[in-house]
Amino acid sequence: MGGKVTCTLGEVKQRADFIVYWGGNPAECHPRHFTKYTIMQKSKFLPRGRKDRTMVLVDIRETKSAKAADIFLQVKPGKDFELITILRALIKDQHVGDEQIAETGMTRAGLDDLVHRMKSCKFGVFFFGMGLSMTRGKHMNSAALLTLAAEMNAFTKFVAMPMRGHGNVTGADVIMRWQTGYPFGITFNRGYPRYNPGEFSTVDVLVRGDCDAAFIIGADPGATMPQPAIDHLARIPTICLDPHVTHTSRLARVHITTAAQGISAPGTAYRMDELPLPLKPALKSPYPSDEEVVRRINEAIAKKPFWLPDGSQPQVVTAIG
Amino acid sequence: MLKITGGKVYDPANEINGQIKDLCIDDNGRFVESVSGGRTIDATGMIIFPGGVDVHTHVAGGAMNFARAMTPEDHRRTQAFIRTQSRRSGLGGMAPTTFATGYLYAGMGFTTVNEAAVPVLSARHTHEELADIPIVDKATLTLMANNEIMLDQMQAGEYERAKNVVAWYLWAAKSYGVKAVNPGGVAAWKWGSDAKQLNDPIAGYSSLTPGKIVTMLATICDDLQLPHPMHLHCNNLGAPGNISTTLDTLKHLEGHRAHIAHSQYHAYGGDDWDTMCSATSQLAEYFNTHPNITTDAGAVLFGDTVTITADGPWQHLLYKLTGRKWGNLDVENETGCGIVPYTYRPSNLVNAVQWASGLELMLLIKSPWQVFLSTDHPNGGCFWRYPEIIQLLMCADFRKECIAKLPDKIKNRITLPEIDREYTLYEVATSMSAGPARALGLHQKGNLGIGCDADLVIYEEEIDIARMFSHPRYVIKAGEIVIEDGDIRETPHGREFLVKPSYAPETDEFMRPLFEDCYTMQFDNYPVEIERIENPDVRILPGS
Amino acid sequence: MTLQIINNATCTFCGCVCDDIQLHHDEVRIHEAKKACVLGTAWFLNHTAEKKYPDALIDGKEATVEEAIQMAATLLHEADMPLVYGMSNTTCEAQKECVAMADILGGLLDSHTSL
Amino acid sequence: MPITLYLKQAPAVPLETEVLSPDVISQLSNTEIRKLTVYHGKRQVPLEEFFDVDGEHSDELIIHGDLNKVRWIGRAMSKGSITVHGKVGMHLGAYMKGGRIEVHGDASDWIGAEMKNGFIHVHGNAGGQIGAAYRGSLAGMKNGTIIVDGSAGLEVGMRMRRGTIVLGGIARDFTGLQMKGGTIILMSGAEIRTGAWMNRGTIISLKPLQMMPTFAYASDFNPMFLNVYAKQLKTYGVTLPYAASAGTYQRFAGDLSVPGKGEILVWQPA
Repeated sequence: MGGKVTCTLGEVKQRADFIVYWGGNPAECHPRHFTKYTIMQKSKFLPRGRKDRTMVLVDIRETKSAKAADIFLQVKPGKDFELITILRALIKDQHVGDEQIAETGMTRAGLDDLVHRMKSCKFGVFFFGMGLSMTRGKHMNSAALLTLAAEMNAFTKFVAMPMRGHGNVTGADVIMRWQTGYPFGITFNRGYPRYNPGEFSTVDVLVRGDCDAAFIIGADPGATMPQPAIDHLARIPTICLDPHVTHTSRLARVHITTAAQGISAPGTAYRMDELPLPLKPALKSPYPSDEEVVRRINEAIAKKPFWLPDGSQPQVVTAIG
Repeated sequence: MLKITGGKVYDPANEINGQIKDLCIDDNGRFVESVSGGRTIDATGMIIFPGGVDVHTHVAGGAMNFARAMTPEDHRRTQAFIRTQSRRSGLGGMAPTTFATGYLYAGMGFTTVNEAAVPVLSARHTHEELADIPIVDKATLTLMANNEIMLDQMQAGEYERAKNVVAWYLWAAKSYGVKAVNPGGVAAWKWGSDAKQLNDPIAGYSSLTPGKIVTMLATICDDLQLPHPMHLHCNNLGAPGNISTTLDTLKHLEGHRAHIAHSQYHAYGGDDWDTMCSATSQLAEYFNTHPNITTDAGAVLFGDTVTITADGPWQHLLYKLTGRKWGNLDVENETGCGIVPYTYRPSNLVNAVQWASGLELMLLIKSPWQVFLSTDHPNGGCFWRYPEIIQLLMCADFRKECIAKLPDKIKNRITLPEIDREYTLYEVATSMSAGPARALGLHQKGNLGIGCDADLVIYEEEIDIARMFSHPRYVIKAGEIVIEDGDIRETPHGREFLVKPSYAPETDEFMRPLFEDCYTMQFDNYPVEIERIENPDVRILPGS
Repeated sequence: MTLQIINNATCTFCGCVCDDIQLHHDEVRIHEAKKACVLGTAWFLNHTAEKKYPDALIDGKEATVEEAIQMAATLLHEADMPLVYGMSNTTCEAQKECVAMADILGGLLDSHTSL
Repeated sequence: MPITLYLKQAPAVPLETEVLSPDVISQLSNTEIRKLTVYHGKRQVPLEEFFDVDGEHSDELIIHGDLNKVRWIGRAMSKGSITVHGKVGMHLGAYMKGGRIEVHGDASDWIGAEMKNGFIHVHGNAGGQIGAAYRGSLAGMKNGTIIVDGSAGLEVGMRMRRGTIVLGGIARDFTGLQMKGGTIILMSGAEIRTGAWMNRGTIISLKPLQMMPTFAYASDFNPMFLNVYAKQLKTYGVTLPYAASAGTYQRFAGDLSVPGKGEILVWQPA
């Protein structure tokens, strides 16, 4: 079944002698990743730093990050899942045909070399970006790489980590997990959390028109989502909190300007490896923080009649094993 | 103010064994001699225990939160706590959500829990989760035995420095004590290796052995005068024949206080999985002659659970054995953890031995002041199944029925069938409350005496022991009725216990360069701010 | 004019969340973000403490924060299936309030992760 | 006399109606049926707010209307039948244990998810995750039959353990993902990644497939079991060719990455 095998970034800094970036362009999207956490760092286990580490970049095009890589592997667009699945077979000494390998844009020699390096390193890591997780196959592409990393532990130490973008999206994930058990894609309409990505995930919900009001915070779906989703947001009462007046604000019934996190609002943010860090705002904002505004809205909601009629218990929809 | 009259009181800390006694609670949530006014609960015919204290559980932090993400299938089938006007929703099960954790613990009369494995680096996260666990009071233990900065000091023979480093970390983590997991083994796992022999140097070190770490860390805990001694998860967990490792470890603890975590997992004989058997009588014998050491059972219950431990190598083995999901999270410089969903089956001989071993330890160790109720939640089973264990301890006939369902081959591998001992209510109250509270050094807990925290549980006496312990009539936390007739009445915020040990002032500057070498966050951002702890109860330790 | 300095500040622009930034500011504007990358520098320097936007808008018209809060609560409370979404560019403290909001509303809750 | 329900008002948000199952309804009077609780988003409302109900005391349900926002019809049903005239929403027949569901129209995602047994026939198109495992579950459908005349979406039969899925139209990506057993029959083929990570089980396609690179061509053959299978499928109106005179099946084994012992059979007309 595989699973998820990961670590904090300091482990990579200290130990990783084999670093693969897959479908990501850290040089331009996470500029300090190389210098602060990965290839450029020296450590007691890798005293020569860059010289003691090998970096591989797998992507559909030669981005700026390729310059930093020892090996660049250009995978054909839409073939990441196939390539990772081939690697899963190759590490187990299963035969895969040359023609099949060629369809992914690779050569047998190239993959043999990659597998050899993967197996002979002391500590390997896959970092994967949106080039993997947002292309055809989506979460299955990420699952493929996570599984490959887990399976590599039969040979050596290997971990995998998503290169999360967007500031504190990791924090949302972590908090939802401890408060609801699930990382995203949740409904509380039966009075307790249920989870089903595809059913309760926002793009799907909006495109199908499944919600009749929306509260948007720390995101601008009005600028980034497919048009049918944006159309639905404009149709229903939408409330938007943002430090700026955004595309979403313009289609919303209510916009409230808030202080920017880490600039003028204090608090906590989670790093991509799920470490929480304190924020130290430099400026004082003329606007209230998100935390304050959402809390005040919650207090206002709490004063209204509770949605579950007194004494009623919604039916729980449990799985039937 | 609250007065509870007429109940049969089991208060082992004050040697009260079923006497009828009135209890009075003041507005500060403490027991007092008398009160005037306020509510009176007539507990005539009912049984009164001090609120349960879980000495060893995993309820919050990076590893537990990882387990939640890995087990959506369990969330779907488990108990759901429905939102009310005032109470947050939640999900129970193998890896309950924070709110549900509080409801479930309180629901079976537990009012204090000790989260037994916190890496300093995820301490900030853990405290945030603990703040979202309502009702119960909490403490955390910091994982130290694989911390490379500390290990380097030990390797260099710098005892004082090592001690300062430990003290520095405890305060940085806002923690209550020291947890040692598989000393040296997790550090070795980071190279895909393990540490199984106490006297062999660990991977990456020339002369430092697990045995030396055990002795030094126990000494440090004693010297820092921590209220709870070193809390040790021995090397070689879960492996057939590991009793020799465990006994060897105990030898390294001679003359020290220590708490051995989940000893069931460390009490096996045999040479391999085919010959594995219980070796609990040897271990129990050790405890019976060494009152300086306490332990918790780490009992196993049949059924589904998810195993979470800082013991990464063991988890990789378990993943290979089960072929199911596997999560692993290594934490820089400090530790790591592994997560594998697992089903204990009575038909599986190894599982059957584990099930019997946990109960044997609780029955063979004579003093309930030394062995405490635990499943190492969620590793051996979920904490909300403790009442099932109590039933097994109190009813020899029920135990025999359960043994009869095990495979025939179990004979000669376990000693449980020969044990007739039945726990009394007094012993149960000791093992689930007074004993663990004393071992934790929480003298205001597990104690119905004047001045102590008014945490107690009132049961309606029933023949069905498991039912009785899972359905208290009242649970009272700090004088507030939180559970009444099975309903959650109030969800107050609990306190968090932590210690402030003293360390040499130059420790900060000593730590800084070492820290910057191996960590990726700023030294100054690393310690958890005391303001983040909800209702901190800080014990300042005497200077050394 | 001398600038004030904040050490070990944390940048939340990308998932790296670097916490070693030194910010030089005059209370209105951050003038320098030492150690920050190009993206982080732009992030820090583009914000000001000036009031560039109205406090709140209801149906495109300026409103007070309190009015907007009451309006938001009413609209969300009336809905049969309200959605709480986003939470990328905000603090954990606000995120916790968002989960609480979905919980008390009986609504949908989702983050950018689902995209 | 079957019980007939007519959707009288389109729900604005999803309507969850797991009570629309013979197991719940068969013993109830008309009034009791009308009073059953359904969930319009978070609102608990009586069934009659959305449906007119004719009949009572029957384990045959006939439902009319555009039900594409109506979810969980036939959840965990073990007996009787449900016939839908119109579109139907998600989770139709999920966890089903027995009985029949027939849809004269299109169905949405997750139909027959984790079903144990029973029969579902969708005459129109269906969505994704047919007979699949929900997130995190180890196994999808454990037995039973699902027939979709039209096309289907992603991840059909994901982690299914036993049972049969027949798709008349084309399926999208990841058909038979991580399959553990059972049979998927693709009358019109599928897009990509068919059989990815499959462990055991059989996928039969009557149209050429783009194979995963980790499937190995094994042989051409006309397996005996297909005769038996074809006869059984005939009763559902599905024609599976098997005569050697008409052609052969190319057999591919995989997924090597697991490494699995599944097979994909691709029909090659003579």
